[in-house]
Amino acid sequence: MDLSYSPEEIAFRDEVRAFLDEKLPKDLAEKIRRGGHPDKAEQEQWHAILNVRGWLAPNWPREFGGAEWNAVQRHIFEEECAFASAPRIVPFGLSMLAPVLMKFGSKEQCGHYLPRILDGTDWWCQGYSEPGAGSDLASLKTRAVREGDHYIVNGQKTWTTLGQYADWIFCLVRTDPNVKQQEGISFLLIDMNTPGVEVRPIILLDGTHEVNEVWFTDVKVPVENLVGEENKGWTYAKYLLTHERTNIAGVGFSEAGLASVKRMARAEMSGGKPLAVNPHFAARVAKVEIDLMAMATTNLRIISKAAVGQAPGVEASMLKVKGTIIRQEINDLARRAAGPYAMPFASELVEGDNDPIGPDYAGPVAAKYFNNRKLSIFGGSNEIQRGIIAKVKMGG
Amino acid sequence: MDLSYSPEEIAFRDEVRAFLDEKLPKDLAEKIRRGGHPDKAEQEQWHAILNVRGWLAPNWPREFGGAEWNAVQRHIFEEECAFASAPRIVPFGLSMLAPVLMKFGSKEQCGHYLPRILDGTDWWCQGYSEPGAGSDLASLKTRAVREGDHYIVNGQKTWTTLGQYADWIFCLVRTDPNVKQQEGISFLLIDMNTPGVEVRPIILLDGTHEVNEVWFTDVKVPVENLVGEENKGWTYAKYLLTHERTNIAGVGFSEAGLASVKRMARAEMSGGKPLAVNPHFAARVAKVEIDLMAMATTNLRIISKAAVGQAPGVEASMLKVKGTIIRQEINDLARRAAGPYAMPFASELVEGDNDPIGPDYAGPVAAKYFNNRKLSIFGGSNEIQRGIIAKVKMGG
Amino acid sequence: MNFDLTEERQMLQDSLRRFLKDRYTTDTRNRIIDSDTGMSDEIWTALAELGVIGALFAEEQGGFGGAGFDISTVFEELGRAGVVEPFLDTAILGGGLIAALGDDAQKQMVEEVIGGGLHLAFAHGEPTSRYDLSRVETSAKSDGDGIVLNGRKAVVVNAEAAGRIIVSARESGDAGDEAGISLFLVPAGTDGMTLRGYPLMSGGRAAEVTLDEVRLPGSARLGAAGAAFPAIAAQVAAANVALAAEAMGAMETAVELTREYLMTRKQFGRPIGTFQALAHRYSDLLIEMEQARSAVINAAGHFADPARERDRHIASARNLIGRVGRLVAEESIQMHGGIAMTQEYELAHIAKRIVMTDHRLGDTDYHLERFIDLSAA
Amino acid sequence: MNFDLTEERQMLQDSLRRFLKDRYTTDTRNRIIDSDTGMSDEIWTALAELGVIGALFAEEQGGFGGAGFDISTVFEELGRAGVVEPFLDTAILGGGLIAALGDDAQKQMVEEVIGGGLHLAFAHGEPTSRYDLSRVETSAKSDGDGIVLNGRKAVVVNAEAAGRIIVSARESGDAGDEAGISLFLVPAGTDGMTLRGYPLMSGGRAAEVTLDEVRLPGSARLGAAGAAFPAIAAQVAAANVALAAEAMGAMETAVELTREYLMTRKQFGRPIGTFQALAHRYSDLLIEMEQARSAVINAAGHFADPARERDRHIASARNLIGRVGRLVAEESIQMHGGIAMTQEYELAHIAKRIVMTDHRLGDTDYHLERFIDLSAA
Repeated sequence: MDLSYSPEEIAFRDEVRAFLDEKLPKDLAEKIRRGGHPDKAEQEQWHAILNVRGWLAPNWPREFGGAEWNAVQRHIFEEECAFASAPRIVPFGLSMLAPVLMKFGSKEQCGHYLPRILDGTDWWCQGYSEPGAGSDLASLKTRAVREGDHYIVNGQKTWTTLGQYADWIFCLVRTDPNVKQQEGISFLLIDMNTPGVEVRPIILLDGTHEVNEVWFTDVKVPVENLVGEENKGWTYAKYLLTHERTNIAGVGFSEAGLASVKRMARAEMSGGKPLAVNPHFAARVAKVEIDLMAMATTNLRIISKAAVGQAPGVEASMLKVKGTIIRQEINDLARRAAGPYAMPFASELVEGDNDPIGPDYAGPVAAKYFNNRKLSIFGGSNEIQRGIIAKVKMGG
Repeated sequence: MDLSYSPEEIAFRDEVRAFLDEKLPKDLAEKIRRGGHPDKAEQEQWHAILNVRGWLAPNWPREFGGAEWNAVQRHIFEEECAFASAPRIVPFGLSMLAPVLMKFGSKEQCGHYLPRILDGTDWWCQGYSEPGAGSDLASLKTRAVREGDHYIVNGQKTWTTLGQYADWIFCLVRTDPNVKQQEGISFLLIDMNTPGVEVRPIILLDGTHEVNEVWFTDVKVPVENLVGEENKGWTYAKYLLTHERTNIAGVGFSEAGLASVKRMARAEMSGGKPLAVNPHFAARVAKVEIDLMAMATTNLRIISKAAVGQAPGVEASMLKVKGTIIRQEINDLARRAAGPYAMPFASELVEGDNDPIGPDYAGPVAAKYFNNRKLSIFGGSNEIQRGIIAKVKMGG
Repeated sequence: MNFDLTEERQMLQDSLRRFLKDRYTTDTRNRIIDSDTGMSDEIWTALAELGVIGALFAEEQGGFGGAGFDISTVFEELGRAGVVEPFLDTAILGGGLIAALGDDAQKQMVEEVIGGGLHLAFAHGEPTSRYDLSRVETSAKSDGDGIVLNGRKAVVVNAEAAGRIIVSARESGDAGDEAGISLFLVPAGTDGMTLRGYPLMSGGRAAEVTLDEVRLPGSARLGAAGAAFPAIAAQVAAANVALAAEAMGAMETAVELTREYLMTRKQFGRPIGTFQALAHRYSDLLIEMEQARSAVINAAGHFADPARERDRHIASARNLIGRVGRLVAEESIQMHGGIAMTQEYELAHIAKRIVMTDHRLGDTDYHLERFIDLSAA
Repeated sequence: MNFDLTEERQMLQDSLRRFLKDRYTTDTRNRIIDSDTGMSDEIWTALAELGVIGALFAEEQGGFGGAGFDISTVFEELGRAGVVEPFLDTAILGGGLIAALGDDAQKQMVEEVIGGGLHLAFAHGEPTSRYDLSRVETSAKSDGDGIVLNGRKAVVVNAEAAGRIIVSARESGDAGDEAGISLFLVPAGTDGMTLRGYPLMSGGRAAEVTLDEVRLPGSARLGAAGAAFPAIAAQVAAANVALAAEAMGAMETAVELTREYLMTRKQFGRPIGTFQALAHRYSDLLIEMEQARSAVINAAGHFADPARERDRHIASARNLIGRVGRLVAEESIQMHGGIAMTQEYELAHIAKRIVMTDHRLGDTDYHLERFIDLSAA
């Protein structure tokens, strides 16, 4: 047993830190630190900076322009990015579509799409969820009917994150309605500029626009946009779900969030003393810090297995559940810490250049608390994860 | 809305208090207060004292020698008894069998058994649960086969509380194995002195002997010991379960227990100060006190409905769940409060006259914590109660 | 012992519930939230006519209620419908303080409030006072016959709409002393008082109020100099009964929406409410709702008790409501899934009302500490 | 970064697990608990031969381990099997203190301990000291060349079996001071020392130890006068690693018993583990078990750090293990139902081991406070 990083890993971490220190735009980091969301241009700027360094695609093989890092390196990179308040890398093209293309796509598809993902030509979004499907993903209804060298697509996707920015969408569509649910699904790439594709915003409860409905009305999609074989889409979707869950635990986000809570608690006064020394608040902070210290080690244990090639299975579900519980608890602590100044609805102020109302840390905390309720819902709800864990572990 | 007792109710409470003050044996109360269990003689002594006063059967009609109290009076009595550390009334004959006999039994059965319950001639126990049945009560296997004017009973009951003291047992037995589970069950009264009845102790995890297995091997039971009709036993059992759940919330026990925790916390020193002012311990106590204050009002709300004749339905299940959670939490607090002196295994010391090890309050707390895990398991587990609540309340 | 509402309160509850169900739909309410003023004058007037404000004042104050159960009855219904109009600020806090401390001339305003014609705001909290009621640094200095106020007030709900803002200021003592605090009626637009308004996370509006050499006549003072604290504590107690009841009403809606959703939404071919894990968690919500209801009853029922006992029950209720409220809001969202995350769905607003209650007049931990202090022998 | 056990520790773990599975059955263990001495000499000797005690001491102390992961590896297995024999008291506390402070003559005893031939006990806690390590009121007064002890020691585990009892006593300072505390080796049967023995709730035995004018030669002192506290703190840290690991091992057994029960026990015609509510709660236990395992790894892995950092990780682990332990014990019993309430079922003992750990060397709240104090900048 050895809980510390190897000299090589420490050198890598220092390299990442130096890079972030030099290349991450200060104003962008400050915006993220204050709870803001990067706009499209800012997001693309950051992707471009990473791409120049060859770090935009940590998990891609070098032959495609990736960094080919192992799990420990990826973890170090993600943790340092979280601490530096870097924008998240938008994962849809880079971490979700790309691995599917590399594994199941044609040589032509890889040659065409992968470079455009890296250089930012194409912004991708994901078309999995449908209204009425929820956690029962395979019950999807969007139909694709082959007509000559095209599919005609009709239906509706929902919860499409950042679909308003996207050039392309990868979709699960039903190509055979007469077989068992999972067996009639195909994996299709659709140009968002095709006539009949419509994006409608969904405003979330904190007032943000980050997800969308995407409607398809007689959308013509060339058959060469099919990935792999027709009616095998479910296999590809599952591959994506099980093999590309990086940063599931969100340790870096939690650590950065907890550090922020502690700063707030030192600044806030309660009964004439800093909130940080209020025993009830201190107990809440301590408990979540203790939970996080343990989870960080669990995460490293799983990562160090992954680094030597053991794919995380049910452990990923465990990290998802505990990781979201901890992140949401930290969001709750931030909300509490802000006191009455959590009340202003400040999202437009955070985005713009207005002076904050109250202390600058207070503005985004309530919005973030509400927004991050999604963590335990989207991406396979915690209920689904618990079901998976029980099924696998009870064996029988 | 009026949260206070009426003048009549206050007068009744004072009457109960005066009675307990005068008639409850001091040494017995002290034993109970210190966590001891009354032995058979002590239990019978207390029953006799109550019977002289006409208060042994609070829910019986006056014609059978009961007090015929309404729900509020019963609640007041139970609460005062808990505060005074009176032994619990053993419920099997008085609150469980008796109502079934009054409702479904013959005139002869009522005339014979009820007076003997009141005067202590017969100590009853309950033969419902069987090994392997658990919460699925109706799957019982104990068989009663009619042969002439007798039933021949074979099988096994378990979790029979205080069966080691009992003269009689009322049992659910299967009289028709060829119909649906619930339809072949009968309600039978069995003399424990009949040949073939064997009582085997079950020692619980805290070392106490309060439950037993009862084995039946070719036990001859006269047919006149059948209550009501053959194969209708499930109806009678359900009547018992739904109509005789008094003191489900255990408010009095919780209030007495919490008062005891507070006394302990004032006496225990932690870091040079009373544990009572330690903010973390104080927070635990305050939370459970707040929960208890609310539950006490919920309890009174339901009782005041019951007092005007509205039978509590699903509310009883709610009280059961919350009541046991609160009682168990108080048991946990008592264990914590005692510190290292919770460690001695002191049950024989509590029972006897030995000096306690450490403060006298510390002896029973760990045993009680473990023993009272039963609260959420026996008498319809909290899982069963949650299922009932959801089923009833979701309507549909 | 009697847990039934009086006939009058039952009627008020019924008519209020009916009115809000018909007129205060999700769409209407969301349009109100998006409006410039963050409230609807039409709704305000209609509710005033229904007697909502009058029910919050005692007969001798010109109303027909004012008891704990009047407050809880009204606010439970306001909470159930997710009403964002500032009854708490104009009536309970503003009107209540004038009724408690005002002279005859000042008390005229209570009548206006009851009629729905006057809005008030209570500018008490300051940028660093958090939930501490006695931490007042805003100063009031006598200057001849007049008074000069200087200071800053934080998150003053309904300040922009208020015809009068009731400002607390210190005439003597140190920040943290209960003695020395006075209240002043400051008309909207008074020189030296500036408002920076903004919308609130759960609807309605507030403002940062800056007082820079604000000159007032001596007659602007409410009650005796430096002696306002007991009245502030009493009206804050009333406001806490209201907040507890309002959150409880909102929680009822959350649980009812969850019930409907669990019964109608199907996954894997059956209503999701038939999945045992969700069914049991739903049961836990119902159990805790009974706790919440009882906590509000206790707070309302002990409202007329001596201050210490009153405040102990109120702290108890706000702590319990805070804990159960968070559970109900989070579990309701979780059991709904994504739909509950969308602004247009009723639960989104209701959940925000429940959770953001925790930021007014003391959060869950603050009230736990209060309870511990007030319970100490 | 490497989370694999070394080959030596893996072998120790394997042989220990195999031995205990074969030889330390529920029946055997329950007979041991019911015996007069509350332990088995045969098991003790066999485990000493397997190297269980030697693994707890460093090479320079005569053992072949002594690192955090040695302690955690051994105690996880002892916990898994619910072992009641007092390795914590004889080896970690007793032997550890002698190894840390003893002179050459005294250190001879460590060899005896490692060989399994000597029992020790650490008489430190007092009737009102609770978990406070520095609150020592027992006094040690010099009398010529000798020392006289007076005082009372509470819940001294393994006192009756111990050939030597290590008694802490104050030579200077006030109760609560870290400075001024010394340790003395008191042979069993010394005049003036009386033991009142009793069994413990979770197995094994302890005693109340009264010291009434106990006269010792100066050579009975371990280390320098009044300077024992750092060594006490270090051995208590080791004991806390052991307790955390032991509880974690016991929790593994509880969860595994629960898994087996959920899969085999049928109700309403199907294994109860297929009921979703129980399945989800079982999943939560597994998730928390990973947390518990990581907490033990952190405590063991930081055992050689400077005292403050060491103790912060240890407090963290004991707090987490306390919380998760209670959850695991209570949920395992609840999911089993009545069977888990019976003394003869393995889980009954295992649950008691888990919960009662909370009463040794600091409970969950004590360690939370320690963590807060040690985390403060």
